[in-house]
Amino acid sequence: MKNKYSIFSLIKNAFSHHENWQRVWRDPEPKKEYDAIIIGGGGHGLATAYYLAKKHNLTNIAVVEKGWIGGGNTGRNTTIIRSNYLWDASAGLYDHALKIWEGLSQELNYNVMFSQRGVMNLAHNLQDVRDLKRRTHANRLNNIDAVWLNTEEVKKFCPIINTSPDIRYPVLGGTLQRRAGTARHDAVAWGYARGADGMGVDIIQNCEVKGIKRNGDSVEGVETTKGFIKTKKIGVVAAGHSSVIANMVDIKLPLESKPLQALVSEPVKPIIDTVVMSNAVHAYVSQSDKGELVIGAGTDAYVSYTQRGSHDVVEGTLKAILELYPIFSRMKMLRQWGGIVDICPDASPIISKTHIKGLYFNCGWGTGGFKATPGSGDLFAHTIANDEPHKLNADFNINRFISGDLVDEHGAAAVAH
Amino acid sequence: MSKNLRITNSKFIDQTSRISFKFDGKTLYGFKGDTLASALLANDIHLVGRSFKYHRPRGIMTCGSEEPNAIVQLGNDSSMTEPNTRATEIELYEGLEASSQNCWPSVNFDIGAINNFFSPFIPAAFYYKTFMWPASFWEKYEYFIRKSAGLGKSPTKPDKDIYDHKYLHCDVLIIGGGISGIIAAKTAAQNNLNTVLLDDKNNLGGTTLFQNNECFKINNTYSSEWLKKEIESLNSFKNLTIKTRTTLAAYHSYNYLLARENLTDHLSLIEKKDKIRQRLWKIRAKKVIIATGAMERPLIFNNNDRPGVILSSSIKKYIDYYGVKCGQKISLFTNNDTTYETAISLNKSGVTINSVIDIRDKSNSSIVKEAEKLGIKVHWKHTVVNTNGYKRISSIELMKLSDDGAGVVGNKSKEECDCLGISGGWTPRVHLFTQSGGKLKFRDKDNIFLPDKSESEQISIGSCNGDFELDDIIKNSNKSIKEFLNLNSSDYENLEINCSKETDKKNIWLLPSNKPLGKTKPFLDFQNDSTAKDVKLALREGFKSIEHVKRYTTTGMGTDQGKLSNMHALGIIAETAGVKMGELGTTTFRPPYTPLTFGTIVGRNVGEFFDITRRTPIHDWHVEKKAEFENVGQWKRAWYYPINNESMHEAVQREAKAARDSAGILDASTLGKIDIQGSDASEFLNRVYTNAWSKLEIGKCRYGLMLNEDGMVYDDGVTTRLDENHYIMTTTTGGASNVLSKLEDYLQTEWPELDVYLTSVTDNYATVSICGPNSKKILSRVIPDLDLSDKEFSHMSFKNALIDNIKCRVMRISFTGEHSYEINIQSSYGKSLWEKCFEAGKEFNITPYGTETMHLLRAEKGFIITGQDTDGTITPVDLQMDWIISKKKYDFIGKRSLYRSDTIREDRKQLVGLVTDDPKEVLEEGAQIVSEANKKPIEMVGHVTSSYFSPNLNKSIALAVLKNGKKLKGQKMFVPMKNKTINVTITDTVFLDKENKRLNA
Amino acid sequence: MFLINCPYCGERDQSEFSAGGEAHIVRPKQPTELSDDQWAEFLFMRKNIKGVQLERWNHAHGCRKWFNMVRNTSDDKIHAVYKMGEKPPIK
Amino acid sequence: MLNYNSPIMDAKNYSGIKISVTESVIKINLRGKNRDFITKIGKELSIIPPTDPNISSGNEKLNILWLGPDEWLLYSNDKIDFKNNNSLEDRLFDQISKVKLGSVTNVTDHWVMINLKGDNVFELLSSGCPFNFNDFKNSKGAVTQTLLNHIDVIIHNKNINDLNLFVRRSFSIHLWSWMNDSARFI
Repeated sequence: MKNKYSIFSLIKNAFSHHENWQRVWRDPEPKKEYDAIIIGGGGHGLATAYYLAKKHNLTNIAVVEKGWIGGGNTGRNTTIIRSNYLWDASAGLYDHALKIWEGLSQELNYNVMFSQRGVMNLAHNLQDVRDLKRRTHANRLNNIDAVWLNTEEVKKFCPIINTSPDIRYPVLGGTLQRRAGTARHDAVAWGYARGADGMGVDIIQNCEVKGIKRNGDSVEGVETTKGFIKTKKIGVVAAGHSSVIANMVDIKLPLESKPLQALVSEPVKPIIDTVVMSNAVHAYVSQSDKGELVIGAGTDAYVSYTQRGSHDVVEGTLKAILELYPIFSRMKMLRQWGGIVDICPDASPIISKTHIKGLYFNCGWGTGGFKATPGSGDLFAHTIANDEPHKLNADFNINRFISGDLVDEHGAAAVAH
Repeated sequence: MSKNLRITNSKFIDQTSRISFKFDGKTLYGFKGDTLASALLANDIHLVGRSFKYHRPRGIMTCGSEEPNAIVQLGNDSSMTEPNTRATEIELYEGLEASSQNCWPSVNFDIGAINNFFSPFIPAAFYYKTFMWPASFWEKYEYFIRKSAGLGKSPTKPDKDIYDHKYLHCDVLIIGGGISGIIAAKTAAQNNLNTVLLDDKNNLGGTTLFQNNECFKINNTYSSEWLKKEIESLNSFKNLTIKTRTTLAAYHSYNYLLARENLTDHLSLIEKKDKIRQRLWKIRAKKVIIATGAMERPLIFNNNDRPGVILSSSIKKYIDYYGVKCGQKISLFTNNDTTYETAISLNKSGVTINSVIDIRDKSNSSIVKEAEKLGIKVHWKHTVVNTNGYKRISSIELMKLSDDGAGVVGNKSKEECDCLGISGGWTPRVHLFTQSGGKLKFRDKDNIFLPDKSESEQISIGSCNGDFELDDIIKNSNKSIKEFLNLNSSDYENLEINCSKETDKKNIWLLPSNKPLGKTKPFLDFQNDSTAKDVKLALREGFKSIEHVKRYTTTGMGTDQGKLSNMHALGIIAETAGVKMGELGTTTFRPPYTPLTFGTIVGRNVGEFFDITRRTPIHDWHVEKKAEFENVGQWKRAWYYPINNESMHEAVQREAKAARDSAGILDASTLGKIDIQGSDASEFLNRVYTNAWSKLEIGKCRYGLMLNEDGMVYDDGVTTRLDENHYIMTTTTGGASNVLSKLEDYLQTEWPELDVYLTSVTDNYATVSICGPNSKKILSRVIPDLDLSDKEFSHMSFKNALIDNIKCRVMRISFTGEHSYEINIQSSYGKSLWEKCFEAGKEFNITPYGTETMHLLRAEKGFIITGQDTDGTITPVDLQMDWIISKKKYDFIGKRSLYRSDTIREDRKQLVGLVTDDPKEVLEEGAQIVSEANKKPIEMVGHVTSSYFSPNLNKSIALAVLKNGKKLKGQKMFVPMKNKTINVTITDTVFLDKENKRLNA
Repeated sequence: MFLINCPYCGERDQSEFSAGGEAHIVRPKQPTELSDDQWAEFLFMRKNIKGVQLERWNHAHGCRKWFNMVRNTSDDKIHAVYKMGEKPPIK
Repeated sequence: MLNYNSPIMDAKNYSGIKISVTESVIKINLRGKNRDFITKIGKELSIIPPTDPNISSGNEKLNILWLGPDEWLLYSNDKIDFKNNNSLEDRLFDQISKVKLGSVTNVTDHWVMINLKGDNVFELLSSGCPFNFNDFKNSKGAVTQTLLNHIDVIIHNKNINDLNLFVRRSFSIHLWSWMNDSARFI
């Protein structure tokens, strides 16, 4: 078990000039065989391992990561956490996650800085209003805290938004989920890694999966850059690279991996103390504890694994930011980057068994996976351990694309008259 | 009292034009050509800011974009102030006001400095390990963390400045106007290539511009003299564009580059007015030559962060270029030759140099000999182990290095000084190269990362390519330029170059001290306060990857993006982890190279130009009539027409009533219109719509429903057969462009065999829709010679007509359920036609109505609006429109999906009507529906898609999608609102005139 | 921003084009004959290749023609473009 | 009586640039795939529609712009009076569409034609257009379809520094005011 982190441990270690801290996780060589292997050392993968060990006593397991843990979308997203989704299935899934977030720092004894500063979604046209109200009503009846704010209330809640009726797409109102907020993305990966490692899970970095060995229609192990590892259960949590793994076993997934970009400004003193999202004009913004404005841009329409997107997407996003926050015009972009997001046709994830025994997929989170990390890990662990989905992820199986029972979270398409 | 440290012989500073400015409220003076930094130094001000975490006093450390410390708030006007600007880059202008950041109450006395005393308890990433108890307290902890974090302050009012964009296409783009960039520019220009040369400074020449040292000569003149002539010669080329004050921000794939040109930041407040502040150049270059030079490295030793500790080459620039002495008793600390150039320059200007502390055992280069000749004292094989002084360095402590360089030996000696120049060697600026996707290689000789291979059409030349000696720079640059541009010769073949060559090299990433590491503060990232200790802590805790160490310690994540700190961080990681730096690799350099103003990225696409506004030909009329407008996609549509300050509700009720009682008129010009011609036009329509088209007679209209391939309703509209092979299709306003490209897609890729041509004519026609019992009378006055009898002109048919000799198409179709006509006329006559109809309708009280009333009227009749009553999850069957799905047709877009196991389910959500028990109670659109009032948890069985108070039925009506709704007609349901539950009854979707009497009235 | 060589108009900036996803997924001629699985295969399932991929692009703001592209999705390098109906050039 | 209304009735002068709207020139969209289409058009108008991309053909009365391998835009140089002239469209429709050679569509009011004249016209375009005009500039008769400040446009190089720009009518006012805003800074 790990030493407990606290203010006292900090003081204690100060006297030895912090030279006696233990490793947050070991750096083991892979064993010959594991009871289960998780492919992908991102937040979802590490969380899956953590809950497999914690709730299902599967401790002889490994997480294999081709790079460094948390280096994919976990470390590249805008850290927005909310659960105000439209459909019952989604609401159940994301609120399950949100409930875990609320106690995660304590559970992991690692401060993931979950900050419930609220997430506000703005409406800019009449169909937006209908869609967001519909969502708010659904949330309320699903016991998810969500309130509708009129334009004045929006202004009151976040005074720096330009709510003038004269702008191109005036703010007609918005929904607010107060329990929603942000967290420190790296800490989530590190905290779960520390927790899992403490229970004996092997976290193996710089270990790329090259192939999956099958015997008939069940899995036997994975070929990696560190050799063959035997196992009967494989959980694939490879986000943008899910299809790459799937292609190893000739499975086609309903996924496209596209570039998603984000950027931060230079750090400034507190200026916006909540998260504001606007789908219609596409501007998401919050401010990190460090003081940087964290801004999410959109995806490009083409498949790419380069972690680079096109400049027009960034320009379009900042255009929208200045439309809603003209005071940010003199702020400066410090850093921009891209991630690879695996997107499902219905904008909902897949947490599912496959027709191959012992092979499970957790993917398709698109642009919104970070918020689900704890819930996704918990439910995927359950699915792997019991070879059966939990009721909360039953609807998110692969077969829905065959039967047509999609969980379409796009909401209304173009407003039409 | 601050003393003047200005010497008089600088050619680059106009000492006749004095400029006054304010720093921290104090009025000071500088000269034209100064930067804020050089002006402050001239006033003997070093302390300019406080560090991010420990709030330690910090001073100016460099003379360029890599500055980590001298970050100031520029201006104090709430709309024009700018946070986190680098004093080393701000050109001085009359009226400039700047202030220190991240300190309170003042930079001289900063409460936050208390953190410095707590520093033992707050090592790297301490915050992950605490603030967890009690859970509910995080919000409070976070409040204080946030308050103490951040650097400058955001403006609080909108920016008044203007920004602009320009596209630029060239044969050769050269980034950097130093000696190699200038050689490249001239060579390219001489060969008639369309050439562009960028430099971020206000003049060309780089550091050679002020290199007046005997040891560096070209053709027997100072290298500076030689270069000046070259620069002058550039003016003669018409095909060469030179942009100074222009920083290359981002290098994207396919040689697409973004550069920021600074147009007014250096001008006085008056001169700035109404000019474009910054312009973003979007450059597409056939070939790119990177000549961005190198950055000097600091040295990492105990307390290396005090104000007065400055990079040695910056001290040289301050004295040689700005004519400013950084101190009066200066010590220099180095591991390489370039510091001796600084020593010689200082010596020439009469500045006292205590000594040069050099970690090397010796050096035999000519420049070192020259320095020693001038009597400059050198401590070979020594290191600085500590510095003293709080707000300004006052002395240094030095000791002899052990032979292996791992420790120090002998006695400590002290040297009084007011400035310490440090130099840890040089780092090529490879940022742009890596941004473009280029891979780096490591050179052990001098521990640098160099450009290796690159995919794109580009080369790096000069010191950004690892050439540091004058002769190598010129010879190698010339060679690679010729190869890159395929040239046989250039002007730079046989130059006579004399320069001092560095003979001895030695590098120690973390210099040893007489104290244990734990008791020292050797800073790596000066802005984020991360030390060598922090990096070692991260490694100890198992953070192996560079990216992990960077994120865990925040090294290199400040506003300078680690320009100074990265190499040493890597060095220390490699050393501690015992791996070769080459194998370790680097962290990725992400764009932009230096922070880029949001306003610049957005350009003039703000306010009016944030997004396109589309207007109908009749728009002005609506404006004159004080209509309220609704945004529909990019269109402005008249929403309703309030008269003598009616509320929206009142206006809509009036309009809706008038339309059914007598006549209403609607501007329907925004509907998408696609002209379809070709011998397979009918077959094409059969494939794209759910219903059958072959049998539609010429002159008749038909409503069509278009699906996605997944079977969900996508778009709808009326299509008219104008001729045997000629149709005109209408689409929804929002769907118009998507429908056209979707149809083009099918034609070009799936059905190329079809002889069909699609042409958008949306903008070609204005569409005036007249409805109501009197519409026929009105139309007969507008087009007297058109036979409007039901026999001649029945519902769902069309006629060509002439109005005042202008061709137009008249359709008798209805979206309101009323007898109504749509007149399509070429847009130029739309407004006139509208007015004509309005005139003709006056005696029938013809009433203009907007989109809101249109919605209401069609809802009374149970007509759907795709996108409102459908949401991409609704099939035609769900809409109870089975009648529109042709059973005969073999196939159409989306057909197969209608027969999947889930889409054939009987209990899907289906479109129904709702009436409230209380007819006055209007449901909220989006409200959810449940089957039992007080059951918990409540299962939601559907939601309200459209809801209005109908003035014609004098009751509230609504459309909804409801689970199994088809079968539930007549049943009660409940709509639970926040504070009440509304009882509703499920009805048919048609509320008014089920028998369609009015259509033919 | 890519520089795309439209087979009809020549080299143009990426902003003039729209991407249409994986190429050579032919719409079944007889959809009604297919099982739900086979239909879903056509409708939703994609190779989503990391590496050289054949994909569809449309010169939406130019000649409005659809065409195919050979592009490496792991470095965005465009190897070739070819017209609809033509065979993909050897990768 | 019906009156003609142009969305923009204006002409503006800036340093080295004059922008003005040319009203009521007839514009017809032509589509066709095979030879017979080309020859038929040639016969009817005594102009051969260009089959090479990005160019135009024409005479003193008419211009035919290449829009794509099977699409062209025909427009007249002179204003015409719509109240007694649709002959050209009807004639072509009968000769082409009726006999299944292709399609003929009147797009006279779909497009608004803006004329740009002066040494700085390309300066103006470069502030919102990703297209590379370096060669286009000097080739009389050149045609391109591209984006100008995110709006689809067709640009016809009539003469050195004398361009006709076509923009869809509903976008024209927006583009017009953007052009005027841009021209201020040239």
